[in-house]
Amino acid sequence: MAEFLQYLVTGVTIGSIYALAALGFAIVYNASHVINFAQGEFIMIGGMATATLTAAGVPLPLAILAGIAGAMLVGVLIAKFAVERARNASVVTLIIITIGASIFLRGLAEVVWGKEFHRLDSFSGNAPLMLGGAVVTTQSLWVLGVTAALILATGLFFNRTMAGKAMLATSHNRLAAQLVGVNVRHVVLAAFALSAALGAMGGAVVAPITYSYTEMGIMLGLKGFAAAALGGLGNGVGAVAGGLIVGIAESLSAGYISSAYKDAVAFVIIVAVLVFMPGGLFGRAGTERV
Amino acid sequence: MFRKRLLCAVMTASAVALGAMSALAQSGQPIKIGSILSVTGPASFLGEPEKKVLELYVDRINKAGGVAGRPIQLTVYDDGGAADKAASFTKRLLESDGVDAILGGTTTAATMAAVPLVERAGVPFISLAGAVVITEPVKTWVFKTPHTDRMAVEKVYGDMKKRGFTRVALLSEDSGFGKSGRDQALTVAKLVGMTVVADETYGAKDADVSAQVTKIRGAEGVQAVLVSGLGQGPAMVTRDYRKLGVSAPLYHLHGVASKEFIRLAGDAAEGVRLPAAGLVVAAQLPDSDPQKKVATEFTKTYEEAFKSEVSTFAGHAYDALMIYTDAVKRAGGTDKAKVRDAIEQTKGYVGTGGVVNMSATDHMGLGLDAFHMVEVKKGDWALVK
Amino acid sequence: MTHRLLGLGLLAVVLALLPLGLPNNFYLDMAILAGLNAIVCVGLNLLVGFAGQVSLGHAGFFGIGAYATAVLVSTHKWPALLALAAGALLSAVIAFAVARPILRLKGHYLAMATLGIGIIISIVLRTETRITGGPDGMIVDPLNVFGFEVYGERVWYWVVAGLLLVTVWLALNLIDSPVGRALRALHGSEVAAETLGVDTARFKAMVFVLSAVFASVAGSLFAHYAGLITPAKADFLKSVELVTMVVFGGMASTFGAVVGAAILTVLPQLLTVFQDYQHMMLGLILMLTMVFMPKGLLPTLAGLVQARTSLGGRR
Amino acid sequence: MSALHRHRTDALPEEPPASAPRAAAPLLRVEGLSREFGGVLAVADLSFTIAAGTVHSIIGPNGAGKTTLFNLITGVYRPSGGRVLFDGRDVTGMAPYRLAALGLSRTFQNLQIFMNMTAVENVMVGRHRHLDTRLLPALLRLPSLVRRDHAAADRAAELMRAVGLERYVGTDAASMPYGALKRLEIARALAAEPKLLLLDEPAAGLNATEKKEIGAVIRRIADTGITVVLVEHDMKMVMGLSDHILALNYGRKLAEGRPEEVARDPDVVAAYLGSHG
Repeated sequence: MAEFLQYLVTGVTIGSIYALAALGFAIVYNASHVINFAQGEFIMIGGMATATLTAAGVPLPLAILAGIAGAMLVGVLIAKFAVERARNASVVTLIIITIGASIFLRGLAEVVWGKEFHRLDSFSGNAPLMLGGAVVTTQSLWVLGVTAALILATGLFFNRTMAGKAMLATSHNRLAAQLVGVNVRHVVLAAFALSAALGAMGGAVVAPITYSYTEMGIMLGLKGFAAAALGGLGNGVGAVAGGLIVGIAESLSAGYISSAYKDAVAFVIIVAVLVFMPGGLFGRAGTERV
Repeated sequence: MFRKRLLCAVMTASAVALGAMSALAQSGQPIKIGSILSVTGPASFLGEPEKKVLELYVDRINKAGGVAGRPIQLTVYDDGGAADKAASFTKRLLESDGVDAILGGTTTAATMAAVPLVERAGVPFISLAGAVVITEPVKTWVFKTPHTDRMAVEKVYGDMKKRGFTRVALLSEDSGFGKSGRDQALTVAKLVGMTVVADETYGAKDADVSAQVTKIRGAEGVQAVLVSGLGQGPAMVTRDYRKLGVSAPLYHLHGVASKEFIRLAGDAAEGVRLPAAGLVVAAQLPDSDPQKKVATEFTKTYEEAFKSEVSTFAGHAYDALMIYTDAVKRAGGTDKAKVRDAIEQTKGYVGTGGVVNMSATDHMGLGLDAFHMVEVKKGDWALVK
Repeated sequence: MTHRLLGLGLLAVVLALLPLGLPNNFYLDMAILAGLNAIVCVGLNLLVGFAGQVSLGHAGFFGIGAYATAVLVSTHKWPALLALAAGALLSAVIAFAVARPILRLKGHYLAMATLGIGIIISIVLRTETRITGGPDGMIVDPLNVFGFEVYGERVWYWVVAGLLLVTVWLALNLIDSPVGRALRALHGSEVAAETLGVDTARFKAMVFVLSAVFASVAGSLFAHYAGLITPAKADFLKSVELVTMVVFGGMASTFGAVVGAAILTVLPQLLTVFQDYQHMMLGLILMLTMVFMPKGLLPTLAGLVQARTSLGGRR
Repeated sequence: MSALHRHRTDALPEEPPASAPRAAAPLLRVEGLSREFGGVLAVADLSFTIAAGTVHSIIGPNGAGKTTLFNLITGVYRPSGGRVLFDGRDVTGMAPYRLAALGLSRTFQNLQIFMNMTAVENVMVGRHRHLDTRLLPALLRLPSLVRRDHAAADRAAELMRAVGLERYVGTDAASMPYGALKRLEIARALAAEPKLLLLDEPAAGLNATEKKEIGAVIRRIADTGITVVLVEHDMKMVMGLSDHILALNYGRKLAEGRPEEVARDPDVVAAYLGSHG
């Protein structure tokens, strides 16, 4: 039982990061119908900036903010100079463009921050809490709290603010949104900025758990994509659920089946689900119009 | 493609010393040394100092007139910790760069990937990696400078038994070194009467090993835990180990004997024990130790040149370079077969890793005496008495 | 049709003359690797470029071929050609098994599913240490065909060049046949193809299996040639690399796939002169090419030439 | 003119469909067909028959369910209820490619041209089920396959001539004008040698001259014995071509019968003709 709880805690913690990444995928997908393979690099930027800036003596909150700002700037630049210009390109071409962006960003990070691992201390001490025999580190609590707050804030943004509603409208019907005066290009830029901010914040809170290094975003990003597809592309709630499902399944199978196959779990789940539900768990199975 | 970073095609010291012009045309030819190191990737804190040391000492040797009047031309490629890249760079060194010898292979995997190629090409090859499989069975052209993982395991088990532990849990990396270490740990355990009560593995690039540590925590009667890995992975293990509050003492092998390990693991590293060459505790060695002078001098040079603390890995590279240049001098040139024979005849070389006495049956030449148990105390290495 | 043979002839001439311009074995090595990549890409292009089905997992099949060869030849001492065929068969079976359910998916979901399949294959190869040697891979014996050992870059170059020509010939044949038209048709409009009698599921599965077999054969040869195979050759980044070659060279252009494979095999080597900046350069080149030439290199250049000479009727 | 006319007619399928002699038996029978989308019935309990060798039009305002009906008949959508019988066989829910093999062919309201191919290749895809579609002969380019392919290309060119597209044979479909593409779809559908041809708004978006030409093409197709089902908004064309008309509204049958009967039907006038003038 203690073991099960321990796996659960680990799973929910890492699942939260997947959820943030998946939410980022969903937001960008809604606004532009692009799967942004550079999403993982936003996480990396957040983690690296926070780790290196705090090491250089910058206070933690400031370092996190700098990381988020950096990621948002990068996100907007990708949207403006790559994605917008290739609007009408095929799915594969857009995938290659965002993968090109992620290679570029990793290369840039290597130049700016170096290739070694960077350590970031837990935000509030190392004394772990005990929860029914399971150890819960304070950093896990940070991850959970920050993720919950971000998801809540994102939800409020889309449902309560004018800007959020405009973005939502664009995702439902681009043309109609345009007709009622929504600037669709700004929506795409905002979506990239928002998803970058979510990713970077996730990177900052997870860095004390995983270390930061330039390649940290690759697997986190891919699993975030798997989580987003699991929930149904463009479905925010589905993305969050998908992230948690992937995280927990991964941790449980690492504990009870095989730790070596941990990384395969997310992909086994997504392939299996897509075979039976081609639109993901919460996606609508669309009918082609002819 | 994206990973093929032969970043460091560094051609150091190719500037031919003007003084060498007076020598014979033949002897003015540079000695071409190639090197494949894991300057980036999970083993970067091994490969990076190795590269710096090779560059530093090649430069010094060239400034002092080279080896037998011939300058050294060094070519370093970074395999990023990937065996396939190590193989293709080895090919490049042999085919395109036409080197006289290869030093390196930071990791066991890189070394083993290069072995068939150098054996076929017939080029002297001195590895900087730890696993026993590199030199056992003996391969004609392959030598190594660090202690083997078997020696490390023997040392660790010896220390455990001294503290009264007989039940050990293993946590091994899935890398070449990690696997070899695990094999040795299992084999040696039977010989010395240790019981392996848990046997888990982790990936070199894993971001989280808490599931494995949780399993070890739950295993029956664990008295001590031995981690078989190198580079950054063990630091990750160490942090998760402390995080989950496991109380059994933690041991590592000699693949983490660098201050970088302590920096990455932070407070979690306190109390970790591992076997290491005398180099990292040079100042604490008794004056009678033959290594003390070499180790102290090397440490001084390294720390002055790079303003960072010395690691045993830097020492492995230094030893390899010294053994090779010494062999060239004795062989009277770079003829590959002659140099190979000369390396095999190395006797009484005092290096950072210990006193080296090679033979036709021993292509490492180190004894257990130069290997010391060290413990991390207050963020530094302390010799275990 | 004359266009077809013209291209093939041109490629043959280039392949025949290329070794004269290569100063040493290192460059031959690059040419061989480019050739092996090109074989995979010509097959992958049938799937991605002509049939319009994304795959981000084809390195998995490359890996299956390579490991089948490594395990069967080096561990079980099978004859090399038999092992190569066994690998191709295994790839075909796996591809066939997943093809129907997976290829019902569209766009990003298909990308996700193929990516997943590829990653699962690479993780299996990485984890089944006892058979595959784990992350550090395994050593592979040289290619031995009926007692004749293929060794050395010269020999390998001609083997790979010959095979590439055959691959291109097969691909060109296929494209200009009822099967090829069916593939292009289901790309153009799946529903229209269906209502004209094209069993789209069958043809998608067919081309998926075919491209997997091409990748597998190239993988087997790569394993022999490199002498070492690691799971990195089957992982996501390798899959992306392959698709990038296809898209970069030009989708639905067989010679584009060859050119893309050649450029993107050589480019990283050339970029090493930028040292620490090489990854940035690579990413930047990929992005800019795709943003400004979304159709890929060869079709864009062909379009420019055509516009210049204003000759209609491109095929 | 008449020579040209004859030539064009000759290019159309020579033999009348096999079912033609059984003139009394309906070629297509639809029984209680329904299809819902998210709770809304797009086609509701629809039954009708189409006799072989006739031109049959389906009319109705936008959203009446005409295209959905086509999609149900051709297997693009699966019905929620009811049956479709083609040539005496129950083909309900059968995959489109299998229906095509039975002799069903169609065009689309929104063009579904293979823009990645030349015009003649588009039409050659229509010959798909008459060609050797095995993988190995294609890879090896066996002479027998090449021979049949050449024949198919010639036949496709003939069909293009028949619909007045002779000057576009080698052109990329993507660079052809809209009106030509409409006719290309018809040529492509004919290449399959169908018994039943479903045309979804063939005249939509065409100018008066083009409409006239396409009307003539349809007439000639019908004259060769192919059964034609037409969805069309252009009443002049519908009245001029049809033997039989089915009027739909909200997925239900409004009226059915000979053109002049349907045109007089008060419901039809109210629902459809009224709104379209």
